[in-house]
Amino acid sequence: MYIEIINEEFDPWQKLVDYKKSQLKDRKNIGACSVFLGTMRDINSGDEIKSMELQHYPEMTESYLEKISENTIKKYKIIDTIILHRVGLVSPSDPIVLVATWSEHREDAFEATREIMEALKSEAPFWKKESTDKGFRWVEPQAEISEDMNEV
Amino acid sequence: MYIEIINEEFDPWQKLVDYKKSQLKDRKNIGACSVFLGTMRDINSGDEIKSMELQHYPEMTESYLEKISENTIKKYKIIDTIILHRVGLVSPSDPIVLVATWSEHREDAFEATREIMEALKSEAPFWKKESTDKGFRWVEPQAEISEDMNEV
Amino acid sequence: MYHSLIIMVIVVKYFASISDAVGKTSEKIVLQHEMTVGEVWTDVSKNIKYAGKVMTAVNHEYVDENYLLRDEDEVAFFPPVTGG
Amino acid sequence: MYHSLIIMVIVVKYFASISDAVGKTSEKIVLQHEMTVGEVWTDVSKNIKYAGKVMTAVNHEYVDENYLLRDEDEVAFFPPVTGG
Repeated sequence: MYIEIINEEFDPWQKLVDYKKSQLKDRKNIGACSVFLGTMRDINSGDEIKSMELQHYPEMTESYLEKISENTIKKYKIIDTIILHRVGLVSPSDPIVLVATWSEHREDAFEATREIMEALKSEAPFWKKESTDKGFRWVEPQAEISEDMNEV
Repeated sequence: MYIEIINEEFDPWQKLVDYKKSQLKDRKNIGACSVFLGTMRDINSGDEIKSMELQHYPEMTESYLEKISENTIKKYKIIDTIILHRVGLVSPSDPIVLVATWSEHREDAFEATREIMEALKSEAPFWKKESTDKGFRWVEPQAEISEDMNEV
Repeated sequence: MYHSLIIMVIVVKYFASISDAVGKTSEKIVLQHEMTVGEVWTDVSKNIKYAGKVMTAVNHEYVDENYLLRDEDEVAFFPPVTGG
Repeated sequence: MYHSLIIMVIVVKYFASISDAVGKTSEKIVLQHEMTVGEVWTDVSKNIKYAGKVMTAVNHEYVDENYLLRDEDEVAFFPPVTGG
């Protein structure tokens, strides 16, 4: 299990290859790897986005990403997981999030990667502030927040 | 859309990075990339597998992988897809199949990659022959074949 | 009136365990009358031991056993696929 | 009998649009009596304009508005998250 919050542009595939080589080299029971990469689009809600500031709540973010990974490892037959997430000033096409899971069989990896992403989207304390021609704006979440997220 | 049947060991992540750089460089509307990598396990059905021969039906395989990609692109909002599949003599830990899809939003990429893999597993004419201490054996399919696959 | 003489030549391909059972990977077969894919399989498999499922394709498309063959068709018999 | 005097110090953190609305990223608040997270929010937000949803965490765990604060708790108020 590996989690990293990254404050500068990063190469997600190189990170993945390095982790696999250093940590999973001898795991010959791996049959499946499911990866999701989220990158910054240059258009959102119809406006051109020049750049984006990714804010987070450091201590809570780390602990939530660990929790999400652990829950997923408990639920599926997962050999390992990594979550990398960018913070700071992001430009269009930059990688924002990489989630990868390894398992023996494909169903576990598919389900796990997707669940990690959904949990990250609704629970991990990150916030996006976009810079457009009209100025700055905080991004609104797309979907309803999940029920275990309580509000004041 | 890119499809390749590969007769030697290959680096799936390098292939992915190269394709992205050469074909999708200027696609700044990409927000999501979902990747599945299938690798050879060293144990199957309780036996140690020393190596595996991957046979295929060349003309039909290519045409089915194209068909699968096209169907998926029609069904979801997909920017591009690649499918790479190994044939020939494969060793434990070797990559066998790489599927990647790019889309604006994560749901499309997640669904598309999974559907391509499921269709590939049930329709694309590849066969695995394992080499164990007990000799060679053809791998049996795990699940029921889908209904549009007719049998004599 | 003449009774028309039908002579068709098809190519039959075998893969994986079916190829092992038949002992060849492909052959040309001359059909003296119209035949379905299922009838050809009955013919070519009558002296072999093969108990598993058989998938059939003609010209690289899956077809069912009732598919009526035409001259120069490429027929394939193979077990359920196991790629990926 | 004495009426016990409760004095608790909590740290409050604000993020994203809520931090913009409050005009600060964190502050220490002294509580003279027991308070829930919801009561603290009512207090700190009484002079600001913020119409959106508010998420609350105490010591890096999500809690609901009825969570009763203890000395040295770290409270956070933030809008729904938008990472990934």
